[in-house]
Amino acid sequence: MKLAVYWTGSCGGCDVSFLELGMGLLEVLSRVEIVFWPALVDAKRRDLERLPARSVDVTLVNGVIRTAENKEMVEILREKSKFLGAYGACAHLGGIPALANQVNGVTEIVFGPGFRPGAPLGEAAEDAPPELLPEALSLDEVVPVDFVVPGCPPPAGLIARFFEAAFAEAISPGRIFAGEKALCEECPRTREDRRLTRIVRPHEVQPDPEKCLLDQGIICLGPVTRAGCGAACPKGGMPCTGCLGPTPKAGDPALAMLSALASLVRAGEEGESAFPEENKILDSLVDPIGTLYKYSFAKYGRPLLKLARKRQEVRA
Amino acid sequence: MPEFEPRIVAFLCRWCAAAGADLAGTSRLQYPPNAIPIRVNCSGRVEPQWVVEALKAGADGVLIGGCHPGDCHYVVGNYKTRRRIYLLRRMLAEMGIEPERVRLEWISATEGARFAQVVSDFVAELKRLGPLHGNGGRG
Amino acid sequence: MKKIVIDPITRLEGHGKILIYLDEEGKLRDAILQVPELRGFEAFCRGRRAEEMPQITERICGVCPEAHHLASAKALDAAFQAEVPKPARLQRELFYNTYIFSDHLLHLVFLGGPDLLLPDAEKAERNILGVIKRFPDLGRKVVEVRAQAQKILELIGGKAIHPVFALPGGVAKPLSAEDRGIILAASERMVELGKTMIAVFHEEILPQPEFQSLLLSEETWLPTHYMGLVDENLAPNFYDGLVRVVTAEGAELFRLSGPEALGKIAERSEPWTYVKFPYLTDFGWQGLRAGPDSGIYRVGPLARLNVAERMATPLAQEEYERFLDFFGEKPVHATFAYHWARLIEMVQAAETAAKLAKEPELTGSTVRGKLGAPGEGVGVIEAARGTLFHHYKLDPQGLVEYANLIVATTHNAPGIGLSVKQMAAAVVERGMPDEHLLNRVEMAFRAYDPCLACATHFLPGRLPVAVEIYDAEGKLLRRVEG
Amino acid sequence: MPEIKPRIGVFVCHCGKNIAGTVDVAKLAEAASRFPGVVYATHYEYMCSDPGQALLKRAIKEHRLSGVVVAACSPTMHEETFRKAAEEAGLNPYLVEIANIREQVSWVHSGPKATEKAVRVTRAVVEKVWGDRPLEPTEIGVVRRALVVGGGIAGIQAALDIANAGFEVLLVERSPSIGGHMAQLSETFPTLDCSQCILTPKMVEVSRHPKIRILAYSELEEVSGFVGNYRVRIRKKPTYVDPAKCNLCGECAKVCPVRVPNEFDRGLSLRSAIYIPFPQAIPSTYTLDAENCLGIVPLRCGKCAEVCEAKAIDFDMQEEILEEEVGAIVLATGYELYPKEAMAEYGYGTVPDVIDGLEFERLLSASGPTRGEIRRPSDGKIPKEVVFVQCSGSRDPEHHKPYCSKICCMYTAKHALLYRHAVPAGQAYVFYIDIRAGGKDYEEFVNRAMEEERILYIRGKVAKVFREGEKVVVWGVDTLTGKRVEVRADLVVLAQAVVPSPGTEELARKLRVACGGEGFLKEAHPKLRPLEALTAGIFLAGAAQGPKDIPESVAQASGAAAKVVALLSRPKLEHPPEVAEVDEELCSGCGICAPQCPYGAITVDEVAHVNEILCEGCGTCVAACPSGAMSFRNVGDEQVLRMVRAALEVEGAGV
Repeated sequence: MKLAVYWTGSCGGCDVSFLELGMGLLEVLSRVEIVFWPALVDAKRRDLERLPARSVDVTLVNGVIRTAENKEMVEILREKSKFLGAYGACAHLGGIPALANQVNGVTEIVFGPGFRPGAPLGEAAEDAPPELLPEALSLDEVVPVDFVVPGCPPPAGLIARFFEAAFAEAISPGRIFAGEKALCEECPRTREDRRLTRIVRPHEVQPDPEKCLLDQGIICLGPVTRAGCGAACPKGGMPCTGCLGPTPKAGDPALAMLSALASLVRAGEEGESAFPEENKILDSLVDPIGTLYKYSFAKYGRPLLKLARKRQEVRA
Repeated sequence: MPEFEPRIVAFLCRWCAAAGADLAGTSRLQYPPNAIPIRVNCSGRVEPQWVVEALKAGADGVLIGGCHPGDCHYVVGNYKTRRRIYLLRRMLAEMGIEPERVRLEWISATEGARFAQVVSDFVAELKRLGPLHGNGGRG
Repeated sequence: MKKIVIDPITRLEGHGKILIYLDEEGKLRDAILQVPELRGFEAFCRGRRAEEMPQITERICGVCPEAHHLASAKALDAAFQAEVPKPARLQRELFYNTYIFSDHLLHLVFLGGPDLLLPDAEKAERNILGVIKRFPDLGRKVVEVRAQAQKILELIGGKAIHPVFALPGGVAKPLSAEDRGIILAASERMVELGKTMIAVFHEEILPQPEFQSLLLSEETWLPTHYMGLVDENLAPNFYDGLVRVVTAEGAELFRLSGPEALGKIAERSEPWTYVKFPYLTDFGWQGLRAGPDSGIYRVGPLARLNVAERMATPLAQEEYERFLDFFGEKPVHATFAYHWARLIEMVQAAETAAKLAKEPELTGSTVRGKLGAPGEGVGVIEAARGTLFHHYKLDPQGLVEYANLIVATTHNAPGIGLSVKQMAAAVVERGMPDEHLLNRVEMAFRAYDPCLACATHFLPGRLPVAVEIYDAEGKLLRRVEG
Repeated sequence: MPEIKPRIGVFVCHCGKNIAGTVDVAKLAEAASRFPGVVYATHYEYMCSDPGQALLKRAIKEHRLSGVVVAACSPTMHEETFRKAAEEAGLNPYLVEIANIREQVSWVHSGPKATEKAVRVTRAVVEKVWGDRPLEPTEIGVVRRALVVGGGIAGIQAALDIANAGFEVLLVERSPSIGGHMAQLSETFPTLDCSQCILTPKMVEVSRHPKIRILAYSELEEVSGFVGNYRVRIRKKPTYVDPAKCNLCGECAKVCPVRVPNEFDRGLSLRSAIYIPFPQAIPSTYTLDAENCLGIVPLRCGKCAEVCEAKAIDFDMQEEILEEEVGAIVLATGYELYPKEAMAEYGYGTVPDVIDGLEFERLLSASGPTRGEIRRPSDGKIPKEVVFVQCSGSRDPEHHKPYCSKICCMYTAKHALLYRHAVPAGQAYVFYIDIRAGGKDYEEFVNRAMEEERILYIRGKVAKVFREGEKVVVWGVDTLTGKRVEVRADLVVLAQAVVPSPGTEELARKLRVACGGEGFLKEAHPKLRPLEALTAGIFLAGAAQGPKDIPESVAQASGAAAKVVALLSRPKLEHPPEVAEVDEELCSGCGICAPQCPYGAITVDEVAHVNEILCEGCGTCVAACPSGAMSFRNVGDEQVLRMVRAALEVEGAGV
């Protein structure tokens, strides 16, 4: 199987994640021909461009689409590949770097007003570093994506699941290599009192090791996030923050969870007299965007943000 | 350019707000035609995603009509909605969208006049805010 | 005129592009390393929940997330004026030394290693697969032990890559006795592998004339200052200590706490790259060049061994002495000595981990310190690639108001650029460069194990930034002070 | 949505000029004919008329319509009409929807904008029908028996009404006899007829009724199931006396060496361990109370058995657990009086001659401990001066109960009058906050009392009651004159607040029925559904739901009974199919849905389950479900979003 792996705006964790296969990696490496994988083998953009169209069986792209160059590269890869998949939360949903979409003009903030990337002194303009795109995008906003291996980074179990399917040439289009059910399915914590009488932050309490974190007032995105990691974070004493992405029918995971959380606040003891108390609890959910859209802002939050931007322009 | 006519989607509880709207009809109260009503069993059925989808799909504002506190036909549905909309409005504000564009109103079956008033006020407010879609609210 | 482009630079974490400019006679006019990536972490860290920072900032780099995770936690400890209870501190240190081991191992075998173990292999062979082909037993052992090291990271961190356990004032949960059992066994395997790697190094790598020339040749000798954390005995400490800087001549310039040291660094930026160039304010910006009077300094394994007077553990100390004997100078300016230094550190990390795994209080149940009101804090730590600073200001709600990060590869950016240029010059000397020789240029580069993912999180901090914008003729249009 | 291309028909009603006068119906029909999924669109003068419905049916057949939208008046008017018509034409009624273009368009708007809105509204409803699936109402059988919990007047009335309608009734009573508090009363206001005299015949009727089975000395253990199909476990304590054999000779009680306070007389008299609560008790038999008996195993005494000629006493009698199935449950567990302990400031519990209303009833009762003579507990003297204190523990949010106990004004007036009859020379004082005498002939009754010159009504609160020698001193303030008042009385009668009978909350938990803040059983809707609990098939009667007097309790009991009868008479329970449903392939069992449901319709194990009979279809759980595993039949998210987009589409206007 001819395999290509490429990173766009990435942290490299996705590339390292393959090593989590342990001995399994050797098995995998023995069965694939790596035609392009900057993190692992010496093959340059030129080598890639030389390849005939659709000559790569499977390409995995990790990272957010952040620069014009990212866009060019994935377009080339799309053309060269039979199957192209989003690998990891950034390519799948935009990931954490896509929270930058909340900020206008990143380079300007970085290097000061008036900064434009340019070529080295006296050299050709083409040698300038690539322009940033106005927004950080998930892979499927730029090229058609055949499948997804989700996670930040993808857990070994899911990577293995993917390679099995790939070797069996059984990658069904649109498949997401993770559970169809929510994380709670595989979470060992026990759920009893399904209502929020308070919202607390992980550093403010040391949660009971047995009980559901949500029941203890800690915002956990498990109920809206796909299973597949074995509930690693809840087992580690920390809430799920949604890196495997929303369950098939959840829609916008942030809004779905927002609805669930608001519904749970003091459920069962409502009444007009309880409104102020309810609001206080809801107000203690700080940074709703960073909390609920942590990985999915590019894919789900962006359309609304676009409207907001337009509004700002109109008003300006 | 003609005056901006805001577009509104109105999710109405069948037991109160929708009945109130009917009463406004039987009482022949005139109010602006900007709101397209969608009847639901209970305001508790309304999902934040519906509201956001409506805004994305071209609405300049979304109205949710539910029963007065204590009068919910299903006892507590309107309380859940109140909290969802409260939190949603905070989220919209953080995104830079005026929370005033999403309105939750208690309208009983007997409040035909109030229904007409609510719609008129909302239309006026949205005209003040201007189009959400920067193009006369069309698209 | 002619231009050579190497794009992308492979086998390093993140993006890089090397541009080599030749004049009409084909002599080197200039060679630059360009970093074409930018994500802008400090921008969107603003407004986030403080306790999320260890998890957000670690996404800067998936190779050294542990470093960002804990540097961030340390910054938060300071920002909340929190005492970290002993069991929590032990968890963090054990976790951290395991990471240093695992990360160095990754580089020695998977990323930079192929250069050393297969110096003359063909392009297609010059990678981990080639290494495994040539050294099957070692390959397997490495994969095995690394898996066990990752298991330690997972048991303590919740996840091996992008851990979730560190919180202001402590860690998420106590460590169980059975977990300690697993960790103890694994850490001993790590020490063994350390010994094996030393043997391999002395049998397979060091004797190669090719490598000797790389170690000792002019073109890889770069005299700069060095920075690193040291403990009270002036031995390298990865998790904690004082920031020590020694000059190119080997004199101590300063030994300061994180916040104080931060005040001694300024950053310079150029329009042709998304990485900034830090320098020591004591010397000021003397242009992109090395030398005792330049402000440019280096960090990372070699730097740490140069600022240290001894290693913290026996096996490492032994090898450290052999290392110094070989070069007969200190500081060691040979860029390729980074590899050797990495090996020595890897052994110290393994030995330290094995020691910590035996600490009785490791499984203690008090893992959260009392938190004060949120304020400002600096956290400094030695990432595998060098000194890493996290600096936050929090608002009263405990949301991030301001965040600035100076990461290892950023400190090294000037050094890397210079090494690349040196090597390019040498390569060009020997006539038209072919793939093989070009790889030499990259090798210079990879010696630093640069993590450009790390380097490209950029946003300005309090540190002064100077940007110069030139027109086509190279006339300075304007200068912006950030 | 559905794979097969829909064939939707749109029928625009003119409603005479009501719609056509404002909305351009021809244009609307024409625009509708171009909507995606629409194969037929027309307009007609009166769709609801017979020819209109005929037109609808014909079109359904001719055009093989898979869905129908009638653009007309409010669905509350004719949705049923058109759904029936469609059904007759062979189209599933749940594929018919109304677009309300009269009340919400033509009557409230004018000009072309009205037509545009009508188009958008209709367009949206077409999208809904596109997504609609054919549905069948859920059906389930009914167990034709009822359980009544509580044998007071409310329970008795409910049991009789249900039984007389021909349904079996289980009547469960905690104490050895039915009758409840009413059996303890002397006379009843405002008519002053004897309580026993009107109650006893009913009690007898119950005992004789072939359809009623009395389970006295029994308690409800456990309840499972749901409306029409409840399973109940009832624990029947042993009485050690066989009612069939017992001839009420009473010899056993005479020889019994034990003496304990008599509950029926509120402790104003003593009884033996084997006893009959009161002569007219039903079931009419003695009961051996094992707690106070010297001992059954091993037998310590056995005197009663020796003297019992009927051989009715059986020491080997065992506790029974009965498993029964019922279709409906009536809760009539009644009230109790606010306990002594809570009223220290009035000396209640410490001063023997401070008693509550029910104790005074027993003193008044001809069958009571004093044979109807009013003698005070401490020394049996006839009290010359009696103080009655109203609102004792009621209407006092700071210290006691915030609510009005409702019956006290009336029974206090009754007490004062009856006292005056019994003790012509006596003087009665009544402390009151104000008089609440809403009810037929009530005001007149209270006035009678107030006009009595030897009944002194003092408007004000009592501050303190304490003993001084033989007297009970009452300090109070007359708020009309502002003067402090001191009465040196012989007896003080407190009109104690009415509270739910002990164990009400526990029972409510077993039945998944809500209790209000003060522990009274909560009705489904304070105005519209006062006779039912939120849990379907469970009904409320009497003071368990809130303070009530006899006529109100009886009225509510009959009302609840009528509802039970209506429920049990249905051949099958039909439940509208538009309810929530779970996609078990997607549900992770996170359980966020369950607490959203006020009807307890959702249970969660590995996945959530919705009981279609209990679900009332509000959809709150659907909106709360984060994973999207919970959905709502014919109001799916995708459906609604399509409606929204269609309603907003520019071309949607078509004008």
